Amino acid sequence: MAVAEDAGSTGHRAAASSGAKRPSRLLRNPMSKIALVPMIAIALVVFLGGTVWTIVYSFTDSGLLPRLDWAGLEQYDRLWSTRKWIVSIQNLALYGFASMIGTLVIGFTLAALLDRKIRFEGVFRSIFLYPFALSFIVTGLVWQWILNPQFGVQGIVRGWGWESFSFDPLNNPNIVMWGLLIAGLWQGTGLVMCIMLAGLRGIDEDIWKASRVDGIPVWKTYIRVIIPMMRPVFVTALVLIASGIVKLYDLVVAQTGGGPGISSEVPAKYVMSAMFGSQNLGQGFAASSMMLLSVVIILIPWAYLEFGGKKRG
Amino acid sequence: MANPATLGATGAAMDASRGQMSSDHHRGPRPKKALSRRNIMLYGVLIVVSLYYLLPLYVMIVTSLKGMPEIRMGNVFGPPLEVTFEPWAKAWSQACTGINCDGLSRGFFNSVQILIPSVLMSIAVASVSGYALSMWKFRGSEVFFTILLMGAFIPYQVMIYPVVLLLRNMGLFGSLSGLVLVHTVFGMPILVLLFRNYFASLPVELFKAARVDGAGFWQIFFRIMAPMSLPIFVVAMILQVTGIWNDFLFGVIYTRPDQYPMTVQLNNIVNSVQGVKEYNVNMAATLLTGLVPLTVYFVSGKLFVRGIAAGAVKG
Amino acid sequence: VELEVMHWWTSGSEAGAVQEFANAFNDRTDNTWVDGAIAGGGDVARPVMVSRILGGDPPGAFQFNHGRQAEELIEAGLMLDLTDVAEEQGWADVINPPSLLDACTYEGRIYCAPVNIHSWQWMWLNDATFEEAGVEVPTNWESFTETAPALREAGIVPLAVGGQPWQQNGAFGVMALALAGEEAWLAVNQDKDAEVARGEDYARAFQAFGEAREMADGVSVQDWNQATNAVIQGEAAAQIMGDWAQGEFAMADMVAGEDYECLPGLGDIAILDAGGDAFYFPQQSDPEVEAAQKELAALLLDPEVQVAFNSVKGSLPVRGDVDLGSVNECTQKGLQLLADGNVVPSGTALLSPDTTNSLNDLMTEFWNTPSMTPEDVQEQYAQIIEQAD
Amino acid sequence: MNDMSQTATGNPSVSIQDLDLSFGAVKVLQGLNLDIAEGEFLVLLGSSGCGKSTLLNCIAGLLDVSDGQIWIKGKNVTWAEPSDRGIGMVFQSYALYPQMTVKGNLSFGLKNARVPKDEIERRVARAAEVLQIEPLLDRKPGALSGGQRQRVAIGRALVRDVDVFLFDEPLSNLDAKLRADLRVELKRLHNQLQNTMIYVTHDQVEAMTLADRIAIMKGGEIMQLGSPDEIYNRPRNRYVADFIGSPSMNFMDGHLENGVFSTDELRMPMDGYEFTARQPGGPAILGIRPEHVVTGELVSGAPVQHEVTVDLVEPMGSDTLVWAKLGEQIFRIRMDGQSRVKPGETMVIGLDPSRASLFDAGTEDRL
Amino acid sequence: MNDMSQTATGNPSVSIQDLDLSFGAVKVLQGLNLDIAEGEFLVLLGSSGCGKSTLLNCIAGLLDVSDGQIWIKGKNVTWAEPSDRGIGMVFQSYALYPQMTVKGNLSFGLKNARVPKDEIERRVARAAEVLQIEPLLDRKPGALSGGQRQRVAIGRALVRDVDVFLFDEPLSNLDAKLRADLRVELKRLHNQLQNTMIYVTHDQVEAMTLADRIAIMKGGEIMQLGSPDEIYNRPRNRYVADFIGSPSMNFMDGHLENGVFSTDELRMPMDGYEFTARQPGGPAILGIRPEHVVTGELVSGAPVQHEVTVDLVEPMGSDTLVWAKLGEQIFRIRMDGQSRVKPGETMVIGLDPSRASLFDAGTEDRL
Ligand SMILES: Nc1ncnc2c1ncn2[C@@H]1O[C@H](COP(=O)(O)OP(=O)(O)OP(=O)(O)O)[C@@H](O)[C@H]1O
Ligand SMILES: Nc1ncnc2c1ncn2[C@@H]1O[C@H](COP(=O)(O)OP(=O)(O)OP(=O)(O)O)[C@@H](O)[C@H]1O
Ligand SMILES: [Mg+2]
Ligand SMILES: [Mg+2]
Repeated sequence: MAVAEDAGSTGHRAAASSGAKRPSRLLRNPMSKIALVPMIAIALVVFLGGTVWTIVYSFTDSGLLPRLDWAGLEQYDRLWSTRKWIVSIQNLALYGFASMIGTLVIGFTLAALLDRKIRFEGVFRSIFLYPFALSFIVTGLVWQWILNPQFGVQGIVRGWGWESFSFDPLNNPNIVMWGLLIAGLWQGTGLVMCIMLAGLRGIDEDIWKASRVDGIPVWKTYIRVIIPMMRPVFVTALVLIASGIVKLYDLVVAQTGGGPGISSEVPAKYVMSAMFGSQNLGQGFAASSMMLLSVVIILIPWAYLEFGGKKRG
Repeated sequence: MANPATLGATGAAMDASRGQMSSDHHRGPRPKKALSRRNIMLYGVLIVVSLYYLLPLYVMIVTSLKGMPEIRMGNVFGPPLEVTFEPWAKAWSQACTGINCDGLSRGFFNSVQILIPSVLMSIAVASVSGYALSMWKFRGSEVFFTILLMGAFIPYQVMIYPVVLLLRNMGLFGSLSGLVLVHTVFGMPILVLLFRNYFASLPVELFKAARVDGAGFWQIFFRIMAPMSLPIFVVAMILQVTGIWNDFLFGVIYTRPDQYPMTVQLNNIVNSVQGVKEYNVNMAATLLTGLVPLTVYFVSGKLFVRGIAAGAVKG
Repeated sequence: VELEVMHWWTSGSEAGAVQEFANAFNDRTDNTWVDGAIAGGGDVARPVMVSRILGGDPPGAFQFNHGRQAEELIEAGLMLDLTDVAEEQGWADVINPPSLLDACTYEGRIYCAPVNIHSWQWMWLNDATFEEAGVEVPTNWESFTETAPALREAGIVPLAVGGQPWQQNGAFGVMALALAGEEAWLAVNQDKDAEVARGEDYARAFQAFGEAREMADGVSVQDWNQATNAVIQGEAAAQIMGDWAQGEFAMADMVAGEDYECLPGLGDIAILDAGGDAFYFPQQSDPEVEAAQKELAALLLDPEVQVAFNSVKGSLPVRGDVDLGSVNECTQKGLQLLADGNVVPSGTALLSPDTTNSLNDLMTEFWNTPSMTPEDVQEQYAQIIEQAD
Repeated sequence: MNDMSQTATGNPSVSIQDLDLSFGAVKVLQGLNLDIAEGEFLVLLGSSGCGKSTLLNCIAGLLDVSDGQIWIKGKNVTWAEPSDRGIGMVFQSYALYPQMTVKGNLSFGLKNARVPKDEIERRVARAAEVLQIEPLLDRKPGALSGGQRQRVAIGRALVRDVDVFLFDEPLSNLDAKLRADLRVELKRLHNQLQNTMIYVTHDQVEAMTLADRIAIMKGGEIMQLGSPDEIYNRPRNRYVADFIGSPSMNFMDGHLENGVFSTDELRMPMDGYEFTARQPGGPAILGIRPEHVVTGELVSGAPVQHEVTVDLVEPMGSDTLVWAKLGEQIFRIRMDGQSRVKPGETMVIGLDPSRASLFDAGTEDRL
Repeated sequence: MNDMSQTATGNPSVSIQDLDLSFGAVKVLQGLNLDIAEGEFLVLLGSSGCGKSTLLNCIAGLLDVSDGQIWIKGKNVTWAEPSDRGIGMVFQSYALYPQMTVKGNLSFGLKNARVPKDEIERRVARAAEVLQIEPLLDRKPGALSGGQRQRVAIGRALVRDVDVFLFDEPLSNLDAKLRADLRVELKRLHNQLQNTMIYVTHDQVEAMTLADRIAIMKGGEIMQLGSPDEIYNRPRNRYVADFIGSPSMNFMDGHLENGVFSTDELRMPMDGYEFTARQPGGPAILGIRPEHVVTGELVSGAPVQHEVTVDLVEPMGSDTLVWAKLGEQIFRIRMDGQSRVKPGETMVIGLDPSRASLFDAGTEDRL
């Protein structure tokens, strides 16, 4: 080996060129780094900066305007002693759980149905997707009507003669979150269905054949074989759904306004009403800091597993 | 070629000799496919579910074609006794926003003006970032991406004031470019995720081949990667068109009245606190507002599924 | 110069009223009114306004509920001092009730121009429903509660209350002033005296509110005008709501005194609170703009403009010295009370938005939680008052 | 009906009758007949897109036939469910269930058929033993090498105790070495189990070594069905002759008259050649396999000799492939691995008419 | 220092010195040295995952090395951009730009290098001519067959007038027949262009036929570097011996003493065998290739003879592979395609020590 070294140093190593020196890590492929500057700037300045800003001001007693009058943990004290906040969190947990499951299940089921080589697939797909295009400002109102006990579904069914039929989710504090869910699923499942459908299309045709030869019923194949294979698709769908759930606001405002009472309040609405209704920014920031905290607690380990654990070739 | 099977091709012969083994001339019974239980179930479920999805649309359309007195009568589901297109006309060109009574038409052009640069800009930045993240990884790039992803979970409302201060410092507050920037920023997390995953699913060899061919960062992007990624660009466009077109909050906060998007008018038509709500006009206005994203969906439906496939399947 | 004016008056009559301002401004001065209307009320419009101010691109003028909402902006020196205009125009002499001007005054300087008066203290009754139930049309809360069983019998819901928190809290405010008395009401709202809130007088109000909760069972609507509509249609007999409800009766071609009755202060204590809207003017660097702002401020309180505006909007003018012309019975009652000085400051002027919001949440929770007793809610109410600033 | 399906002896295990299959307007299989005997190892060989997989899928019931019938073990299964046909199938991509362990993969079908627990245990254990995958039972497919996956895929068919095994290019994803090993293993397995096996491939070495009979397919039709020996030595037409054998057969255009084949360069009396018909004549094509060309000392013993110029030499270790020029025509010659010839040299080759093939120049059928 | 890098003659075209490469904690290449002469055709051969592609990527500059240097044409290019190294690369998946025409694919690199328009035209035309793809220039890759794509991929390297061609398993996606044809074409191309070529494969036939020298890799290290002949006939250790040759070499454990190798069954004086050291002794392994076992009439001429029992017969058309038992040991024998032996028969085989290989039982190195 030493000989080769020598041969190198005496022979062609004299003709050193630009390729000889190891360039610094930072300067290699500079363009790719420059191209990422906007993203990094946005991540750091807006999202990280905005988060830090929010957290800092959550320790002040800012009212209508942000100002640095320190208030210690007072906002958090108050936050956690406010029933509305507790209710909001419970609601979000309930809704989030149900909506996550519901969206995934319905989205997947619809995708699976559409994947059975049916006719008019495009029509059905458009029908399931269109709600995503409409703003909730008014569709919330429509759902309010449909769920209205007097002239909505309940009224109609009673009109058919089933007098004891009762379906008034928006007026019953116990089930109002389910009323929201009906509309939430209506709007959100289409997109998830599309993602799932796409995922299903990527499954090796031979897997289906194998399961048919094995005599496995279709539903069982989905549950035992296909779904486990679609993990990445579910992850993408989950990020989309989860980000929608955390930000849940429009739907509640449009459909129930948080009512009846405070039974359908959600954190994002709590934040909004604290910041702009009560003119108490500090309180709103404290609430949003808590929301961010829980997101971070979920996101960081996930990101670590996703990007940190394994390296891609 | 003598084909004995043709003898048994008639249905009667087929049924008569069903299950018989002696002759190899007959055909087994061919199950009826079109009306099988499976198909009835399948289409039954799809149609029932479609009804659930279509019900609100039906209510909206029906309501938008009724006059106010009929709406007051309260039958949400009943078809209009007397069809009137006045609500549509009113929503488009007469409904008032404060003292300006020219309906949605006033904001339509503004919306287009906001939409186009915002969609282009956000997709441009996100696609380049996603490309760089998947093909030109360097140490730490995933950390920034994780931070960015966190942005997908922050309620927009929380970010209003920090962004106001930021824009003010940049001297962009109240200008169209400021709004475009805001849309770009808030579109980033999901879009970069989509693009990153999509580009990661393209064959690495192409990238390597292009590098051997001496193509640089931008050449590889524009000449090789972008032309191969039409579907994901369409997906991103659909997401952004929907998001930006329907945005109200940013449009109203980061611009001035003469640039307010259509959704401000929609909000004004729909959200008047006092006075009578003209539900028929509301519905017409909503449908009108939704037309642009809906058009985009229908036009690009096929590509949508294909693009998401590529973007989402490889996590 | 072009002056951008932001407000959340977007419904038919409101927009018509704003048009009066705009016309006057465009006609009488060399300036142009640029309309920046945002519907959805204060919660939607406020962040926009504050953002614009923080972002260094404030509008020329904007509407706020006067009272304590803008306090911080004034404190931060972001608002234009209108004292010179006020003095020149002699606002102190003409504005009635004077509490309106007080709400605009901070450390002796005047920062806003009140434009109208709205009052919460009304109960609206549909005569026909009582007739149907075979009872007299009641004249105060006491007699109203007595008619309730008869109304129920006839299939009529006695009281219509919308589902939104502000309606429930507002209704309670009206009942508190009427049933606990002006003194106790002021002690609680103005002096934040929690002991009074825990006391006997208020207990009566809470009890009554509990009864109201039962009386309202059967109408489930969200918006206030839907509740009003229930009264107009005869599904419900009465509603406690501000004077803006009158417009709905007018729309339905009902005549005050014949088809419907109005009871200010629930008929128990004839007194009104004087709430309403005011315009604020952010500090601008351009002196020309500042001049225009002052011109507008002066114009808003101009007698002619006041009449024009308020007759369209259906509210009462802030000047005691103007004549609205022919008005209906209810408006006359209101004007009379104003003239007599039977006025208390409005809740928004006394309580911070934070406190108001907390109370909204509390009262709506009570309203929708049958298991919550008046005693429970009274104690929590007192606690909020205790913490109010 | 042609004579193909009659070649099979005994009671057929799988019988395909007049099978038609079209995708829309495209006819992929047309009037296909095939009888496969009990315990036979049949290989379907053909170039890409000729319909091999399609035929296999029809037999498995994974595609609905357009016309015709399929009988397995004396039962008409044309419209039966795949799982009811008594078949097991092994796919090119293995199609293992990625989230289940090997054991799960093997037992999934059985559990579903409600086979008793201990019976499942027994069968899995037996299959694992036969395939020597006992140590892998608790791993997931992702943690297996290509060859091991292949064995698991076979095991999945094995546990189901089926009459007929279908293989769709089961070895084509593996590297050469592994392919050779597994080929032998498969042959052993067949000797041991004696099931009927239908095997799709486009690798001829596999076809030649494994098959009892080979069916050469082209464009949805069977060109020739016969034993490997028959197909190699007596190809029915030029297509089959060209397709089978690597390096492929040398062809020369010429003329046949009175049992003598002649081109401009060459005169070759076809003594010892078995003609299919008596005394044919006219334009003909002569085919000679590179490995049937003799060189060196042996030339003297060959009936026909000729001189050629060496063009290119490919040493392959065990053999050397020489590309030579006979007149204008490229001529491939397989020689011993130790041969040392150089481009440009001339050498004499010997040809044996009894090992050559003759085809009609028009129909390209064997003469 | 081992002798590998000295085998190359003349001024090396590519020189790799002490190359290290790790992915995180995994060391894929370790202290690798390799000199490749001008105009040489070097094949990197090794089992899957041994680091062949990694090495090629390092040479191309597509992976940053952890340590060591790479010289091409006398220039240190360790940190140069891929496009500045004077290399062209052909990938297993071709990696053609799908949205560009063939012409676009060929000229993309030149345009990037700002080569004048007419020069581009000229070079593309020449490459198209060499590769016979002129009629395809305006098609897109999607409309090409596998072989045509392959040629375009080569063309892309060709037009760039580079010194060194890198091929990463360029033929492994093709079917056997096409692979054989393209292999010959590649060899012709090399003869014509005389560029340096580095070729990765795990197909030994490719390696044997194409290479001037073969480097056998295992676990990131080069096991043996030498001419195909050397590697086939004198493998340096048991791994190489086993890896090269299909069917693979037969091994027998035994004992070497005084130039005689013996097992329980067999005694074999190693006359004619070239030992690497003088008179080694001790436990040893004897390796004999299946094609070097003689049968039939020739047995009488072989120095050592022995009787075996036939276990399995694989007729492969041109050859027949016989699996026989020599005592307990499986013994592979390659016979003529016309041989007719049956399982169970016994036959006599002849072995030639001069064509065998001997390895130390401990180190497994050649004796
Ligand atoms: N779903 C389909 N729709 C239309 N045509 C099809 C379909 N599946 C296969 N084909 C066509 O049928 C023909 C036969 O396909 P098949 O898969 O049976 O070929 P194959 O012989 O298995 O080829 P390979 O060796 O490449 O696997 C091909 O020309 C193919 O294009
Ligand atoms: N990006 C990477 N990160 C971690 N390990 C890698 C990466 N790329 C390759 N390896 C590992 O390096 C080793 C060598 O890989 P390489 O691709 O060079 O093998 P190869 O010889 O080309 O194999 P094949 O014949 O399968 O192409 C393998 O064990 C592989 O797992
Ligand atoms: Mg196939
Ligand atoms: Mg490789």
